Amino acid sequence: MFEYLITNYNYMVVVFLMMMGLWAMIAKKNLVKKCIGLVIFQTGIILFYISMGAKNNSTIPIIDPKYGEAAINYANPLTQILMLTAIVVGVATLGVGLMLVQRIYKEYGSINEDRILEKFK
Amino acid sequence: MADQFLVLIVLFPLFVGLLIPIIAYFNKSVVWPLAILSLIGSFWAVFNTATQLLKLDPSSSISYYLGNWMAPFGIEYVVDRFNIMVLFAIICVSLLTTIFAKQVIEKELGDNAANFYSLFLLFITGLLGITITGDAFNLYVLLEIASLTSYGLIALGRGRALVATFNYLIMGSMGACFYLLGVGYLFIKTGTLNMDQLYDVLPLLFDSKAVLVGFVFIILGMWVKMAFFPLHSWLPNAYSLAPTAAACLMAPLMTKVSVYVMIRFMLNVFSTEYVYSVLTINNIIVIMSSIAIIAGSIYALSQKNLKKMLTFIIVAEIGYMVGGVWTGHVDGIRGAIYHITADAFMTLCLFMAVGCIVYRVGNDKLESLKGIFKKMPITMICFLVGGFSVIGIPPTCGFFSKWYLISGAFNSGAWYFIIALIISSLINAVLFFRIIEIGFFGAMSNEKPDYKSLQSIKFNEVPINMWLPLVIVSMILIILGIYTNEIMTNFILNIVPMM
Amino acid sequence: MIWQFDILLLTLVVVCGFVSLWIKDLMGAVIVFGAYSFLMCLVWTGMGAVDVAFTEAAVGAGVSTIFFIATVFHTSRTIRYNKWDLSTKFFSSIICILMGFFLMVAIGDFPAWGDALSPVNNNVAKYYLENSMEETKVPNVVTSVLADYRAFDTMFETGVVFVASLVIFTLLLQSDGRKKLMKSAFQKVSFLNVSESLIIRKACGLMVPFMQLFALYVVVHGHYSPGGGFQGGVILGASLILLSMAYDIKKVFARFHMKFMIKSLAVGVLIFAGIGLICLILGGNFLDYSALSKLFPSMGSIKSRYNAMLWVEVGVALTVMSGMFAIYTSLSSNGKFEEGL
Amino acid sequence: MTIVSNLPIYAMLVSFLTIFPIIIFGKNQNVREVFTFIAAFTKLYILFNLAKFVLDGNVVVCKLIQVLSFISIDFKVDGFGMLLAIVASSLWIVTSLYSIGYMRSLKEHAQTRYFCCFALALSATMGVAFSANLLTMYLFYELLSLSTYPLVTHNQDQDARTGGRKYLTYLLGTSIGLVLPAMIITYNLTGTLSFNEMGIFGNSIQIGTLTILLIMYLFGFAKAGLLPFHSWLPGAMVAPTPVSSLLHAVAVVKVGVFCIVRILTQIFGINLLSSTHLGTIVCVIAGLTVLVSSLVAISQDNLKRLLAFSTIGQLGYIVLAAGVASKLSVTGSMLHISMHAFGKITLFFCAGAIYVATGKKYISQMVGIGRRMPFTMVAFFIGSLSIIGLPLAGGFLSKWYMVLGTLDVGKSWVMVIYLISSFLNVAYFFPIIYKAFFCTDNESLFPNEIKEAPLAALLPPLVTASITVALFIFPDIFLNLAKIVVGVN
Repeated sequence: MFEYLITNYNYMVVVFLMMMGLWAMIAKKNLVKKCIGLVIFQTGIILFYISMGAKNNSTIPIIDPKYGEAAINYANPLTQILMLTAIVVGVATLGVGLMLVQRIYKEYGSINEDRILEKFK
Repeated sequence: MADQFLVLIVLFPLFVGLLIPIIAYFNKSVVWPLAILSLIGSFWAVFNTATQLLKLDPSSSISYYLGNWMAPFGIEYVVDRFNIMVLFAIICVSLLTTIFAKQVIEKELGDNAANFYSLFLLFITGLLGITITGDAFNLYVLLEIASLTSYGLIALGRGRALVATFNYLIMGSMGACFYLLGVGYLFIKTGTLNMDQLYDVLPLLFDSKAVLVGFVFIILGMWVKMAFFPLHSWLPNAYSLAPTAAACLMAPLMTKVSVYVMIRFMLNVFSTEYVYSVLTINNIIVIMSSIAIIAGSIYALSQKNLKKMLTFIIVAEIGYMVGGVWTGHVDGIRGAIYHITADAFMTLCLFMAVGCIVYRVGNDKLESLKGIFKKMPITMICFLVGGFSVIGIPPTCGFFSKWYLISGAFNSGAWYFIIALIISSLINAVLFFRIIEIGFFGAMSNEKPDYKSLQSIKFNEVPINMWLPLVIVSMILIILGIYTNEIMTNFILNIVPMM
Repeated sequence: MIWQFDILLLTLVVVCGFVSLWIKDLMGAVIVFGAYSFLMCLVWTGMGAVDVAFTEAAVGAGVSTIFFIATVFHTSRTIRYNKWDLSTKFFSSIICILMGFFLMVAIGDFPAWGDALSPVNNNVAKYYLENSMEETKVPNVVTSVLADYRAFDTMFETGVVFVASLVIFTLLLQSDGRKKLMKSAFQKVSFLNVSESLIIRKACGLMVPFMQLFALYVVVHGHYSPGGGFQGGVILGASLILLSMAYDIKKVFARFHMKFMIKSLAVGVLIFAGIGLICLILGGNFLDYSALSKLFPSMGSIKSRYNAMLWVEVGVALTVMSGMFAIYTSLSSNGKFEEGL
Repeated sequence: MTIVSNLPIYAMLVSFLTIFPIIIFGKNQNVREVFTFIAAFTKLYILFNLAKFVLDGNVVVCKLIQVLSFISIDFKVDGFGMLLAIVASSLWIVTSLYSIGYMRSLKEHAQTRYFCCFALALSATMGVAFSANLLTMYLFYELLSLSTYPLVTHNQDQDARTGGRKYLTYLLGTSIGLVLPAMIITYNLTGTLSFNEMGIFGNSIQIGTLTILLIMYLFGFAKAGLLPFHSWLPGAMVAPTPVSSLLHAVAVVKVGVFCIVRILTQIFGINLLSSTHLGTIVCVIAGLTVLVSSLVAISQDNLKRLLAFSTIGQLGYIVLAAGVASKLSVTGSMLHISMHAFGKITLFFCAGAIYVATGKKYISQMVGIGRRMPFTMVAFFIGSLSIIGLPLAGGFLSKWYMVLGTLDVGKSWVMVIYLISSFLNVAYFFPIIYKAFFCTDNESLFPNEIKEAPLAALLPPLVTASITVALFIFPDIFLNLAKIVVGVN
């Protein structure tokens, strides 16, 4: 059990983070909190990818004659590249989201979903 | 040069999309012709690819290795008979919309027009890329390009568009995240992102739970993106409040491309064996889509606003396609695939016509359509052709997709799906004939016919570059319908493996 | 990887995430969230993903925290209105728990954490590690995969930054109108809003050149060490952000104004895509850098790959720098471009 | 023998293409109507050319385009289709003439649209008549529904709106809701939709499925007006009289029964109907329609509504005869399509002529009108003779064959239906004629000097009435066409 916990701890954290993020995206009424939830969700996924690319007893994926040519000595580069992309995409989405929050505040004077909906009525 | 057409499809709109913000500082008037030129270039590339492809064996595909790195290591572009059809639909829709949109964009957006065109072209780039790519992660990046541009395009709309966009952003990001998560679950078991390689590796892993979760999340992500009921809540507001040009482009394409991705994953990444035999969730999903169809139709019936009504029709149409694919019978899948193209043009036709009406009348409330038949006969006739196609009246293409969908449902015993389809057709008939009635009869509750007021309505059609694309689309609807058999035998027949 | 350390960090990450969602004060939440990102990048460093950690440190802990702060600054800081909506909370909890359960179940099916023999680490990734040196002469495999093997992804990723900046510009312009903006931002220079703190200004004046120098180093040296276009670009952007925070947003605009920003955004992506296009014109596939050796016969195909990657990284850095700065200025000035934070 | 020819397509295109000159010359009434007549006569000429082939025992086929893997838009001209085509196109000429008289004398609006839709409806009718498979038939059936909508709602007032709504609801609702699924199911069961003399259902299909399909088809083609999907027909009486005559005699309802008879004889097949209980189901549904509608007709005071219910009953006859499923009765059923068409159109023309001349719609107001408008009422009398099925009018012949048919297969209870309903027919027609000729008129009803309607409105009923009589004496063309299909000599 303990073994299982250790070997899978970060996957569980991933799931927790994603649950948290998703919950915030759906249930939170404050738009900024929704954005935070979105980012938490995204970092959860990034953590997931990075975790699957980690190797025991390995170093960073920069080929160094000191460690030799064997692939087993280096962490997985592919997942890292994918996640670099995901981070940049995430921050771009966040920027657009926050900009929308600001404009919504400007037009409706609130960043609370319920209150904005009330103003429509 | 000859073998570069695959990448040129994407490059034309990409480059012009990037150049437009720079060019607009010098000369704004060249932006529109430039955008059209780039799309014509892209169309030319698609056309050439298609001619190359049609010379080959029906089940073969053309691959293109970006950066000349072989498939699993680099990113691969693949064109086969499935996505060439979707590519055609995308490029035709975007070309026609761009021609159509000139006045509308100038009227609605003013100073922002140049940036709008840039986003517009990048959105098209994203969709073309999604369709053509053979790499699961590349698809995610392009999906995000398409999504971000669509947030921008929608937020430029009127009224509550901002709030609608924010909702769309949250839901859309959620969908993209689900997709990425699903790809991650596949990736952890297979170590590859290339769709062809996934197809080869996955059969060994069919009993893996991780693969199941991966599959479910990819499908779920696409459901969010395509607004499958009950995940549709973002769509109606977003599309009805968006600027006309953006709605004309997005409503036909975004959801259809998501459906395409779903079908692609079901058929070409997971196999039909996995989807229909290993998993036994067909019936549940067909029931869900039946509910989606009926719910979408009923919502559409309760709308008083033309654009909003159309958006709910889209929700119902999504149910058609999802249900059709999941019936698990060859006919249903074929119908769904055919319906991707058909529905893209149907939706385009309707949205364009509404765009014309809004351009002339000023709003899109149902009661402002009084006597519109006399005022804008060309627009209304095209609108009706689109409407007939949605209802499913031959020889428009909507009839033939319905034919295949019902056949598929019948053969797989999904009678509830047949009933849902029929009910939705009937409701659509009511919807469109309500509009015919309003447009034909003028006054709403006048006891005596007021012929004078009818005669005083003047012919007031939109400019030619608006109605001509509309006429072309409505012709396409009929032509597609008439040539159903050709499309089926040349394209769709070979995509769907016999089961 | 030291598992005790990892577990500690991960637990802290979860706690931070939870706290940032729980606190009512938005500014506090945002600050805690910055800490969350920072801890997260420590976790990733621990797993050997230095490039990602680098980016996250710059993007997550740095720039996006500033974005959040700018937004909170321009909207409202406290959550005043809070209706207890039980059904939504209940419903969403059920959805989340279902999803969590579903995901948890599949965890048992994963290869163990850190298993060097898992499919992920062997299939394609192994090829990159073993052949990158030979095929590109770039020791940092992340860079070679990013800028060459999967360069097409990276190009569109840069495109995403472009699109996001463009969207933000366009939308904020829509609310104010271009004319008013130009006047207020570039003609009426008012000194009233200039920040007062001399210490900060001087410190920034000292720091910024070094930051930019470091950023350039990160961009150029990405072939050999962690870093590259993204990280360097973000740091460059951050230096500009720092400058505009210490002084005034107008001061930065005077040197680096909006027209230029949009252009450099586009130019960055165009450099990337243009290099690809040149390859295509020279007879290779799109982004097949080895075709460039036809243009410069002195370079072999490998050397030309190596050099092309450098230029591509410069393009990325340009776009990311302008992108980050553009988003910051738009957000911090609420679209008016008059005063920052 | 099978002849491949494009003539059927030309016959369709003639009226379709007329739309364009009609729109172009919309402002100039005379030129516009000249084009209508040119098209009508050309069409009739083409049809007679085709009829030569058909009467020699040939089948003319042509294929337009393959739309689904085993189904194409196909045309086949056999005796039955020819019969409908000739009836419709010859009556088009008469109706056009009548329309001119009616529309111009009442100064109706939007006449261009009216003539356009009329031509389109005729094209659709030809399409139905010549279709070689169910899909083609369905296509033109829908086209007909849509193209007649502007005609039904021609007045564009509240009544027209209600009537039009009812019209489309019933016709489109049933065709989409019942025919479309039935057709797809049929295709999936049999793999074909082409009409075949032997029927297309093999022995392998369960009788329960067939029963459901049969009922879906019967009610799906709501143009045939079988109970309970009949009420659009009286509702559509808001249309101008030439349109009503088009609906009732020429195109719409005839297409409905044509479709049903086609399906009964060539999808199900006579053998299948007579050997199973399917035929009985048809007889029961149609028989009920006949009796109920005749009873309702007796209580009507509005002449046009009375004629509408009478039409429902007569359509019931046609379906009933097909359901009896003997060769003679099917011949009778086909023959009745043409006989009833000429008879009923005469009646409608008369009703319209009365309306044009006097403005009267109700039977109770027509006391003594026979003396004022003798020609019209004589025509009316001949028309009603034909409907009742008395000698000297064409209707007698078709009823004769129908009754013979029932005796042939021993379904004598069906004959009882015929007899009762014929009595009912007498009961609702003869009082009108009695009132018109033999009652002394009330001066207050006709304050002004009433004369016959204008010539353009008077001539058509006389022509059709004389054709009705002529058909009794020389029924060869229609009888031969019907016999060729069924194979009776």
